Amino acid sequence: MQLSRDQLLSAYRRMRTIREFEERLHVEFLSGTVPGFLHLYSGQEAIAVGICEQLDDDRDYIGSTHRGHGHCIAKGVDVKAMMKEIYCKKNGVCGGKGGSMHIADLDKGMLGANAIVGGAPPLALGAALSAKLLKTGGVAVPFIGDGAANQGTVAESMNMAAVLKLPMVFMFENNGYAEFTAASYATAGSIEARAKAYNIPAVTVDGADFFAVYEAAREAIERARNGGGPSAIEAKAYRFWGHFAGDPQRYRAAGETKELRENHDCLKIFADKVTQAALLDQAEMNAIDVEVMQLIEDAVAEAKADPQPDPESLYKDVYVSYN
Amino acid sequence: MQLSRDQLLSAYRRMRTIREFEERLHVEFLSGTVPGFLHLYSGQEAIAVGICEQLDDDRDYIGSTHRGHGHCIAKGVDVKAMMKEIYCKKNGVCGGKGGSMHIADLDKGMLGANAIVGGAPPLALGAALSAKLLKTGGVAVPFIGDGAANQGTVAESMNMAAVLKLPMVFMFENNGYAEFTAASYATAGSIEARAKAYNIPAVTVDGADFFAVYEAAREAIERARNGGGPSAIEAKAYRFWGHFAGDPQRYRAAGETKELRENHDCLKIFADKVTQAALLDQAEMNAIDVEVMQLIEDAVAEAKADPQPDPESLYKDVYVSYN
Amino acid sequence: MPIKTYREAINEALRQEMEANDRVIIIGEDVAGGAGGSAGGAEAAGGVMGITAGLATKFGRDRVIDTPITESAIIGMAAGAALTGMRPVAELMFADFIGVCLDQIYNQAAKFRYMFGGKARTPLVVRTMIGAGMGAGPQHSQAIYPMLTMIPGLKVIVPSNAYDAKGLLIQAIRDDDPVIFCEHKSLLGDSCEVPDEPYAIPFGQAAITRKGSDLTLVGISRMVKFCNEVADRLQKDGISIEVIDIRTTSPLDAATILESVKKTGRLVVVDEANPMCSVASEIASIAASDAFDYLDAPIKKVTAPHTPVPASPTLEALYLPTPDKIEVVVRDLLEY
Amino acid sequence: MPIKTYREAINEALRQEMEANDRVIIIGEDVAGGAGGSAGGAEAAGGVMGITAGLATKFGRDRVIDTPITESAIIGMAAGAALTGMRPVAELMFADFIGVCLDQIYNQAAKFRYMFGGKARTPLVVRTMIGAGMGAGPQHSQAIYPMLTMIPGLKVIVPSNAYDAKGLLIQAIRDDDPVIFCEHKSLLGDSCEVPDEPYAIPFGQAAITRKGSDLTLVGISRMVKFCNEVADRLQKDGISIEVIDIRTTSPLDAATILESVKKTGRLVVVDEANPMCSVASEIASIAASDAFDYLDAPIKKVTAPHTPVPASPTLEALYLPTPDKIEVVVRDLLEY
Ligand SMILES: Cc1ncc(C[n+]2csc(CCOP(=O)(O)OP(=O)(O)O)c2C)c(N)n1
Ligand SMILES: Cc1ncc(C[n+]2csc(CCOP(=O)(O)OP(=O)(O)O)c2C)c(N)n1
Ligand SMILES: [Mg+2]
Ligand SMILES: [Mg+2]
Repeated sequence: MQLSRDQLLSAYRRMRTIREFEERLHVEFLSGTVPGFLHLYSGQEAIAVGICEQLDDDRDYIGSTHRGHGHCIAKGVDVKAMMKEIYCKKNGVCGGKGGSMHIADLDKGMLGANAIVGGAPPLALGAALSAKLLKTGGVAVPFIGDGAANQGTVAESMNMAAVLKLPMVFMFENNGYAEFTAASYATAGSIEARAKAYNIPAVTVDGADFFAVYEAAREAIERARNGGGPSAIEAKAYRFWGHFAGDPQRYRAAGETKELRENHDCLKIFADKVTQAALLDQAEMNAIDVEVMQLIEDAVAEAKADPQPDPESLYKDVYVSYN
Repeated sequence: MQLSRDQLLSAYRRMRTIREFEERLHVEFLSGTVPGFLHLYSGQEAIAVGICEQLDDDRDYIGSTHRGHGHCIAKGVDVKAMMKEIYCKKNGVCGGKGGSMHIADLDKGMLGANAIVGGAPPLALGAALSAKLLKTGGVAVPFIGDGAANQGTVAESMNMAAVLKLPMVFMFENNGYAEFTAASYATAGSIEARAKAYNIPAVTVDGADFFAVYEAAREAIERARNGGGPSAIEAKAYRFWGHFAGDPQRYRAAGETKELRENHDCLKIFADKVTQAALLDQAEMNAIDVEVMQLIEDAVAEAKADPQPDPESLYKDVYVSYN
Repeated sequence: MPIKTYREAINEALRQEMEANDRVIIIGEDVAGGAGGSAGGAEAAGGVMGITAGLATKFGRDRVIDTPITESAIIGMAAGAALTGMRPVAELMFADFIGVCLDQIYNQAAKFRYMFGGKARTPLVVRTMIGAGMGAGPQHSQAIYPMLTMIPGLKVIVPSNAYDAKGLLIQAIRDDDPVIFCEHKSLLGDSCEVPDEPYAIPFGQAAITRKGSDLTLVGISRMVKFCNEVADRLQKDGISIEVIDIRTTSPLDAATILESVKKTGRLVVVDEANPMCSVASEIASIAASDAFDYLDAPIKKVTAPHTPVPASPTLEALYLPTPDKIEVVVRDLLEY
Repeated sequence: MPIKTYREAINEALRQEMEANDRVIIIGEDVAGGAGGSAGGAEAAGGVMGITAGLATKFGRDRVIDTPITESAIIGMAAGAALTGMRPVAELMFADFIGVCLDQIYNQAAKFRYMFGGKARTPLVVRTMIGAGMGAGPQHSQAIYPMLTMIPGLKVIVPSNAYDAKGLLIQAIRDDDPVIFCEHKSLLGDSCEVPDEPYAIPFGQAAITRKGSDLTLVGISRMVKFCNEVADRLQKDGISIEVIDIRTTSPLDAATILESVKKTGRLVVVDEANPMCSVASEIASIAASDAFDYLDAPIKKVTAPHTPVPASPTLEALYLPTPDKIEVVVRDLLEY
């Protein structure tokens, strides 16, 4: 696996952008300016970015979850349009009608966050089927939490993908919790074994390690593009915040998130690796940090200033044609 | 595993009763006297009987499928009341409102055939939960086809059973086909492996061998009754008829069912084993055959003679109480 | 003009649209049949009712895709394919199976365009078999269209005859919105004149199948046949019934119904579905709101009772609206 | 009398019925919370909205059962347990999730008794959160009760205030039929007088929350609150509105509505659900059939539009019926 400097910088920028986006949203949410429910991706950036850096805008698709901001950013959705959407404003990427839990951008191959746990994997099957039939060489990647792994749709989708040999990568993000319940309680056996039981090649990687995710994803994507059918990756993930912004996290031991931020921060781990290997230097990354901070600052300001959706838009776009 | 002579005779009688019941229904259906859709269990008798002979009427439950007659008979549902039900007559076990695909007898722990593929396993979870909470020592057994194994409800049920350590035996009947599609095409990987991926102990047995099923079931039931949680059995099964009565079976090679009847007939295999081991003699079994033939003959005659349901029954039993 | 059955008309619509556009594909359980079977994998069924017969042989298994029994994955896959460039026709074998895949229709396909701010197009068709009359019992006989009609973002089609079935299915396949196409299992063998060439019938346009002036009788799917029969019977007594076949429950052609009611002053709606929150109730409520001044009599519904569909054919016959039952209500109302 | 919130009233009903009958159990996602967590597995949530708070601590995890995220298995397990001796109260966190578990309600629990010839009892309660008003967007805000009201075999409960919530939930738990209990998320914090002792409110009995003679205003769930507000406003102008809270959509108390309409001659039904095949349409159709002679004006519905629920709070406010919108329709109709 050889990533160019540009690729490394791009990956770092994406991960940092997600982190800043989410950390800032957390603050904004608690101050009461963001409507709806908000699920933050902080801590899991290396997973979305590790795979999406290898996906194309036009032919590759991802299916996301309620925790979808990171997936969007990783897949290249415009950060300012996203922020406006999360504020449910007129110029949001979905015109304010989707919000955080239903944010989508088909132009970027982002099939939507999904407020229905397990909702997206069947849709990803369809994107993979299109790719296969239209011979685009495209790949479809559904992101699936450890909790979602128990939803029947996920099992159905793995079987269907295996039967039809669809070009897919099932990206499981096992962050140890589904809401306030631990995976050790609710997710029996092993996710990797589940995939393998459908004859789907599967590996488990540390989701805080960008390079581990990248490499597993590379193999899986290659297999998919070459007609080898679906693969699965179980990435161990670390959720820095609670289930939603504002969650008091009574199910977690004191200090757990602190420990995660100290020892499993994908950004720190990335920076350590690339500096130790002399691939990037810290100053370059610091420069990116500054740019990203400004971007997020601007995104929030613009989102706040953006107008509310037009009243008539309530009635629009229910159908392409009304008869 | 030691079965007494009485147990062996009982098992043989049950299997033979199912066979006669189904073969006769096939003839009756083709002659046009039976309403609705009919899915015959011929060839799979050793599976239902191999496990149900070890279940109690009052505390153990089974959840069945569209191919449910054999499960009913094995669980002790009255054969005449069943036949009347399949004819949709007034004195049918469900008053003619269920018919073949929805036949049930809660008094015998039979939670219903199910015309929704994958419909029963979640219900069986509930029976197992009742047994666990009421400490009856009871066990719940959902029967699941190789096609049904792909339904999301089945995966969900295995995970739930494992998480809650429910006293269950998932009895998979892999007869190689779901309607007109082969399991080799539609059911990826292995069913046994799927169960194991949920940490559920699982074995694969020859479903034409009553003794193999019996032994696997014995272990699984014992585990369940002792608080060891769920188990799974994948029984290789042999469907002697088409998917439904009248199916032209164009997906099957000529001679396939003939071969199955010759080499995988659980009744023949049972008779050979018990006579070779001098546990029963053929004459005893022949005597049972005669009795069973008469029983089925009477059941059909009585079913045909039974009156249609009362018109008022259309409106009855929608609710226990109407407000 | 050639006479074709409802089944043949549907098959022809599928074949012609598949010929015209290679993005049209069929997805479902045994829509071909025979996959992996010991007979060698040749097309063995063409659907449980033979409706898609011959299509796999003609277009190949890449375009007529047999699936495992996993309706959520089937509908979701079709929806996802629709979102990304294909025009899939998914088959939900029996409409009752909506219970295991509703989410992919209700929360996903139906809402994409709206949630995504108008960017999505989801040219998805779900063909499904509705209705009683075959002794198939409580879980294989339901008329589920009200449950779908209420969902914004879906179009719901209920053809009552072979001619409409062909034209409406062609429209459904060409349409850019998700469409649920409800085929009545007890109409499959019915036949009428059906042109050989492709034609599309626009949605939201009811058909007046009998002109009349004394009473408006609105029917849905198979019930239209019964309504026509009642109109024909009553005509012999000099009673003039106008029969309206709504053809699509969403969009619903309220204008045609209201116009008729304004003329006749009397409305009876016949619906095979259970009574509560039915399309019959919807139509009645529209007339009670928008044609009130023209009504000379109460609005009556003839529907199935608030019970499941019993397996017994005897009870099933009592369950269903029939020409006789409709006639009684109509005659009563005419005397009001 | 003590004042309690809707949330507290529900919690109290659950607690009291669990105390009275140890077969009453709660099943759902995070109904306790904290299972397997690093904090040691103590109750951590009591439901996402805290409605079941304290129950796991009081009754133990055998009776307040946290499950994986698998709604079909949750509802099916509860239905199966109901069939075999327990009285489960399952929680379907947001009613929108009906899409992933409808089969277990629609084809299974609702039909057992009928299909099984009257032998089954299924004392199942499904508690679920409905409605808009919290900016939760298209997949977490729907008013799904029409979809369930149409299903024979189910009872569907839509409490509009804390007093009713307690009494109707106690009835639901004691009832031997499957009951869907719809809690409106925007009512959770509303409070009123709620007695401490257990009491059951029978199903199928609407409440008249305002007596009046000029017009009948029927409301469902949160809309009752708005209807009351409109009645109170108009009273200041000497207009006398009768407000009916239907409390249960199935069984539906048509008698109370008809009696009122026969008195007032005017009917407006307010329903937060989408318009087509709604409970509003059902009620309108009943009045158009059975109170026709008494009607002095068309029957009007005030509902959400035929669109998904937009995420934007601005649009959501436009989506919902409001006292203002209701008042306009009512005033218009009074001038008819
Ligand atoms: C069908 C459905 N059930 C339940 C929920 C409520 N819910 C939202 S997120 C969530 C937990 C998901 O856990 P996981 O899949 O592990 O993802 P994570 O939140 O950890 O990213 C639940 C239960 C839902 N939105 N949809
Ligand atoms: C939800 C659902 N999907 C599809 C069907 C139609 N159907 C009935 S039986 C069957 C095949 C079942 O195959 P399998 O589980 O292997 O059982 P077998 O028929 O072999 O006993 C199908 C597809 C159904 N009844 N329910
Ligand atoms: Mg998780
Ligand atoms: Mg099979």
